[in-house]
Amino acid sequence: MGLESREERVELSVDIAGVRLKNPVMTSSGTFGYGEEYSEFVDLNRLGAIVVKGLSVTPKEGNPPPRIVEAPAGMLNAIGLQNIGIKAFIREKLPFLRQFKTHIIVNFFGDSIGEYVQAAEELSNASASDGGIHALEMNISCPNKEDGWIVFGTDPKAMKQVVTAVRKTTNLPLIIKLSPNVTDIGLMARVVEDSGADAVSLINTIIGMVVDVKKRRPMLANTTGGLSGPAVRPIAVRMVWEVYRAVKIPIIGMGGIMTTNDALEFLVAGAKAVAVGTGNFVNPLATIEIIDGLGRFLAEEGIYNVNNITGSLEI
Amino acid sequence: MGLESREERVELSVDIAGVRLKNPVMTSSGTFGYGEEYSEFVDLNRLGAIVVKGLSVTPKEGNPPPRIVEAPAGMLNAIGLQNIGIKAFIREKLPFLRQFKTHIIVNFFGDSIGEYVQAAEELSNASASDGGIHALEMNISCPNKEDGWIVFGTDPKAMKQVVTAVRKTTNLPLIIKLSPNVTDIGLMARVVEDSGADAVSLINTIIGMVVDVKKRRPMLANTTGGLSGPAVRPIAVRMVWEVYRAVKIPIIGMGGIMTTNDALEFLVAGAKAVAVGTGNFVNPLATIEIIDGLGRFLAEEGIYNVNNITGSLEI
Amino acid sequence: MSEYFKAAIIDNISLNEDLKLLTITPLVPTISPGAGQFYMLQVGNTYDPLLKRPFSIFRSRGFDYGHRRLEFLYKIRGKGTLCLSNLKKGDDIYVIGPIGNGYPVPKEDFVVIAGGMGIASLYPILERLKKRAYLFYGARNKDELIILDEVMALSKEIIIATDDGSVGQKGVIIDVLKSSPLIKHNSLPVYACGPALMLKGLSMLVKDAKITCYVSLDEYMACGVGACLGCVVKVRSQKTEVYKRICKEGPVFDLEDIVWD
Amino acid sequence: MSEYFKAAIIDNISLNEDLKLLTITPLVPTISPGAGQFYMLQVGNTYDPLLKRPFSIFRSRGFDYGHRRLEFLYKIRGKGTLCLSNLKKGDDIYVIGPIGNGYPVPKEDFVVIAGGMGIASLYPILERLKKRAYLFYGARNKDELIILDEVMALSKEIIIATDDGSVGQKGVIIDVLKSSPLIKHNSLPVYACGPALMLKGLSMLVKDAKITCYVSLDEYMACGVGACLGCVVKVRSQKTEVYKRICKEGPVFDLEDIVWD
Ligand SMILES: Cc1cc2nc3c(=O)[nH]c(=O)nc-3n(C[C@H](O)[C@H](O)[C@H](O)COP(=O)(O)OP(=O)(O)OC[C@H]3O[C@@H](n4cnc5c(N)ncnc54)[C@H](O)[C@@H]3O)c2cc1C
Ligand SMILES: Cc1cc2nc3c(=O)[nH]c(=O)nc-3n(C[C@H](O)[C@H](O)[C@H](O)COP(=O)(O)OP(=O)(O)OC[C@H]3O[C@@H](n4cnc5c(N)ncnc54)[C@H](O)[C@@H]3O)c2cc1C
Ligand SMILES: Cc1cc2nc3c(=O)[nH]c(=O)nc-3n(C[C@H](O)[C@H](O)[C@H](O)COP(=O)(O)O)c2cc1C
Ligand SMILES: Cc1cc2nc3c(=O)[nH]c(=O)nc-3n(C[C@H](O)[C@H](O)[C@H](O)COP(=O)(O)O)c2cc1C
Ligand code: FES
Ligand code: FES
Repeated sequence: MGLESREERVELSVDIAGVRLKNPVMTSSGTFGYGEEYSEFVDLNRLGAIVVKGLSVTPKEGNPPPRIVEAPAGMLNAIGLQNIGIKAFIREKLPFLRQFKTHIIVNFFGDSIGEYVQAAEELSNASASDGGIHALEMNISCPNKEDGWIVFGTDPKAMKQVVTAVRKTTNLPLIIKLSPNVTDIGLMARVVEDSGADAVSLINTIIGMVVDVKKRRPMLANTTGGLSGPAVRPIAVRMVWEVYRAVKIPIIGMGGIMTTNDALEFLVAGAKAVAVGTGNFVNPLATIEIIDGLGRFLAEEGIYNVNNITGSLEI
Repeated sequence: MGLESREERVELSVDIAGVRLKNPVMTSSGTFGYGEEYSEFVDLNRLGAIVVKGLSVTPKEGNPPPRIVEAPAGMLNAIGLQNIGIKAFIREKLPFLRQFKTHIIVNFFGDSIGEYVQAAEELSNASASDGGIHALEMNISCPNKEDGWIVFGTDPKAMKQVVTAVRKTTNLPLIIKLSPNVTDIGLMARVVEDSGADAVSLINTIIGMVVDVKKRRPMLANTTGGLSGPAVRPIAVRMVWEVYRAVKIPIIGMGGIMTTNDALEFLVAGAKAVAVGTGNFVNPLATIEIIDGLGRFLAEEGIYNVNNITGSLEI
Repeated sequence: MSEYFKAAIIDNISLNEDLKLLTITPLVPTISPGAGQFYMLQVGNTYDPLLKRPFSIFRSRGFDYGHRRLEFLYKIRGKGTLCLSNLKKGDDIYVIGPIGNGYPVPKEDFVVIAGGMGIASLYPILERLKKRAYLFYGARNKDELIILDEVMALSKEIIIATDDGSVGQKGVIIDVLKSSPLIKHNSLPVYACGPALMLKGLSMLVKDAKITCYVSLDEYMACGVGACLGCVVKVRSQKTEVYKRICKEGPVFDLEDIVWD
Repeated sequence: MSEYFKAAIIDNISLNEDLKLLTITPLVPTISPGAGQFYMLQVGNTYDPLLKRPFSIFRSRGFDYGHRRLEFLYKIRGKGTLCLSNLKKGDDIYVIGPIGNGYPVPKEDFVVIAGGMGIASLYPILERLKKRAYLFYGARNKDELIILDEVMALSKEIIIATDDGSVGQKGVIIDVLKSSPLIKHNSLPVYACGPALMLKGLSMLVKDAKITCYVSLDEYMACGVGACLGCVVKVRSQKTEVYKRICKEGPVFDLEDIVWD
């Protein structure tokens, strides 16, 4: 049997939190806008899922520029979670996304437990009445302004509270996006699992800073920003592997994925699906090339179901 | 006045933990062997200090190969702290190092509080009798095998215990090398300061993993390794800045320093001195070029004392 | 509409020490760019530099008869442009474009204000309406006025200023503008591209005048397609102030709307 | 002794699809390399790839009369060698070397076992003692036997094996060796360089024979100067087993001492 016909036999679909994705490759939040922006280049129907830019109940203006700066094999961003707000998203962006045969995962955040809950509620209601939202991804790398600005995602207690509260609010599949800025990511994943999450995604960006030494000022108006891109990949892969050994819920792996080989590193380390973030900027067709590449790789290796490669790392 | 004569006026010497270094540029532990290895290329007399490869009371064999693998703009290592042991170091390596007009900082570690204390004791005794050791740098990124293999450097309590114990043992200036694999590096630095350390150095490597997807095995025999090089620099600079705002003791900054500009990022963010690690591999003359470059930069900027640039970041 | 495509480098020649002219030909049929639009160019084959860099279309040729060529005029500034400058004839390069709104094409006489490399972005309108532009061209020195002869031939009048006075008046172009009747007494539309400082200066200058100024802005870009929200500028819009994406809603804005910090 | 120096690329020519010959000339006076020594070559100008890569000296010329040239034969494998292959005539390159102990020069007849690119490392001894070597040369296919004519002219006898049988015997060179009287009944010193699998095979083969085998080992290297302890191999030394640095105590080891895992 030729490689091509073997490729066709490869089963790429995966089940994440009860949602059956046609393949394990999705876009990561904040790097693919609301889907529209890349629709000129990318056939959205081919994607496993689209994760939209993080949304909050009220629109957010975001940080002043400069918001991005390049770093070795990576970039820092301090967008400041600029977004049009959940209502405008539902009204203006969701109808466009509904046209495509892919799954829509809505990333959301808040700056207090109340706001998280309200966001989840509004999204669940919209989904219940008109459909089009297949899962929620909760970004917990935000500070709780009601409780000393402690970042939810770096404090197990705060995390338990907010995840539990949101879990009670929504019946939609709930993915929690973990922050890598922690000592023990496995512990964080366990807390999230115990609080009722259906899946975890990781990693969010790693906090970094670049200094303009002549001006003696940070390059980003926000002082610090989140590092992403190939530079963080070894850290992200390690964290996925730690989380894989810590929890049973499925993992969506991300951090510096640019090629099929990179995606496979995450799958082998324990991810069930992967997301491409910064990679979209470098190569708008990265997701499509990875989907094709996974099929080819699995056929070559005689592994006919992508689920069989998840966690296949031998140590 | 011409630039050259202004360069001569620039004061590059800095005081770290009571040791007066002729300039703020040192080599980082594990990347410069015992000094000998690079003495063919580098005039050791010009360095602010040499930090030698981490030593333990008993020699360590280290990990099986492969021990290193490249990553985007960085590398991972899992040397496994191979070293000849403190006694052999004092006998065989220290006499060579004593010939040079630079300061010798001895990096050491243990796998229990007792071992840390014994190492510090042996090094202090050697220093007291024959000199040649100007400061100790304590690597706390090691697990405590007597207490559940918890890594000293990621647990505030374990860290306090081990630093306090070592502090009691030695009168040598004591630098604690912080692990970046923590949620709050500022907190860690405060614990170390409160436990009597004279200075902190950061960052040690960030734990990462690279997977050989065809073999479904980690590239490193040790599974995970420490990421270093330019890829980690934004993270390291951010951490130095956090520590600078958290403690009063001097900071030695490192992580991905390759050029004068990189070194300046750390100084501006709050470091009093810097260390070059992976950069030595890429350019054996990196340290020398940075020393020269710092003089030039400061002269151009009309800052005649390097201490005045430490922490000069305006936000 | 913009496309993502592969192109081959036809030429990447040095005009002087740090200015180069890059000519590429798309390897697939592509649409032709409008004046003031730009492209995101991949500058190397590794992850360092990682991101594409934005460059204004300087000249496009042959889109009507199929021998498409895109020309970019660029200055070597940092890592990305240095890497770009190392690409050679025959090398492949991935490109996104044409991007952005571009300049509205003037109908009659107009004023052009170019600072340094800003000339690259403005060249297409000079070419489109030959001999209708009053060109104010500022640069650091003679060497930076690389395509002086060409733009002279395309302009109705040209006024030059260099920082060192090596050509034209000594000083910045905004100071020259101050005393020009074209700004004081006229109402010709203005097209400007150059350093932020120049644009800010222009904004002060025309504050009370009734002149429409189209300015093309510069900001770090990651995606170039509106997805990352990285490249924003604050503009007034229906009485509130909002961040707009330079790559999507720009790069050309009405100077009046811009909120300078 | 080794040095850190800048060199200029004289040539970087393709011998076939993935094999190239790099010729560089040091821009400062440098010492001449010994057979089996190697150099760490910078493969690019950015941080990706980051580390230098080790390459055996294949040929060195002109060290006696000042027109120094160093030649390297290399195969494009991954990112680093791909980047190296993009360097062009005239480009500068930073180099550390010569590094390592090298082969002890044989005094009379000797056996050489080369697997693939291993030939590059062994070429200098073939050249030094012309027509004294029994060369066993294994490669994947005909194309990989790039410098066959040259090494044929330098050897006393040559036996070839290719994986696909396109030249010489079909199979791996170790299988050919098995039936050779040179290994079975002789005691000529053996010099070998090639994939780990080949060296392990050799070690099995000569286990009970009284033959001295000098083998050159391969491992990822970061510093190349003995500082990082990255490139180790386990060897027997005074009854214990220790890790030795391939870049410093090697790359050539006595096969007998190596502890295979
Ligand atoms: C829409 C648009 C069109 C452009 N057209 C052209 C053109 O036609 N010709 C040309 O030479 N350049 C043009 N530029 C600028 C060009 O994109 C930058 O010079 C380039 O990205 C610098 O990359 P680098 O890696 O070499 O520099 P870096 O190392 O990133 O930076 C070097 C220096 O340039 C400054 N800089 C870098 N990028 C920008 C930016 N986008 N805005 C402001 N300052 C910056 C940095 O602050 C730094 O001082 C354009 C920019 C935009 C946004
Ligand atoms: C002392 C010494 C001398 C050498 N001499 C030559 C020579 O003359 N000609 C030549 O072509 N090559 C030689 N090599 C091997 C050469 O250094 C590697 O091929 C090169 O470093 C690969 O870099 P890369 O980034 O292209 O490959 P990578 O992307 O790093 O790896 C590509 C593939 O090659 C393998 N690989 C890479 N480096 C090594 C290594 N050091 N040991 C074993 N496997 C490796 C990897 O496992 C992978 O499968 C020598 C190596 C050493 C240690
Ligand atoms: C410009 C930018 C914006 C981002 N915005 C968000 C966001 O709104 N919500 C979120 O959870 N993650 C956000 N992220 C994080 C990414 O989704 C992803 O987790 C991270 O970048 C690591 O993946 P990568 O290296 O492939 O980019 C953003 C990342 C980038 C680069
Ligand atoms: C090969 C290698 C070995 C190292 N060994 C040690 C060590 O023994 N003790 C220690 O405290 N740090 C060790 N480090 C960490 C470095 O000293 C340094 O903190 C880290 O690499 C970050 O700096 P860099 O990016 O400049 O390399 C080692 C790093 C490398 C790359
Ligand atoms: S560069 Fe990404 S939105 Fe403009
Ligand atoms: S490569 Fe560093 S010790 Fe050999």
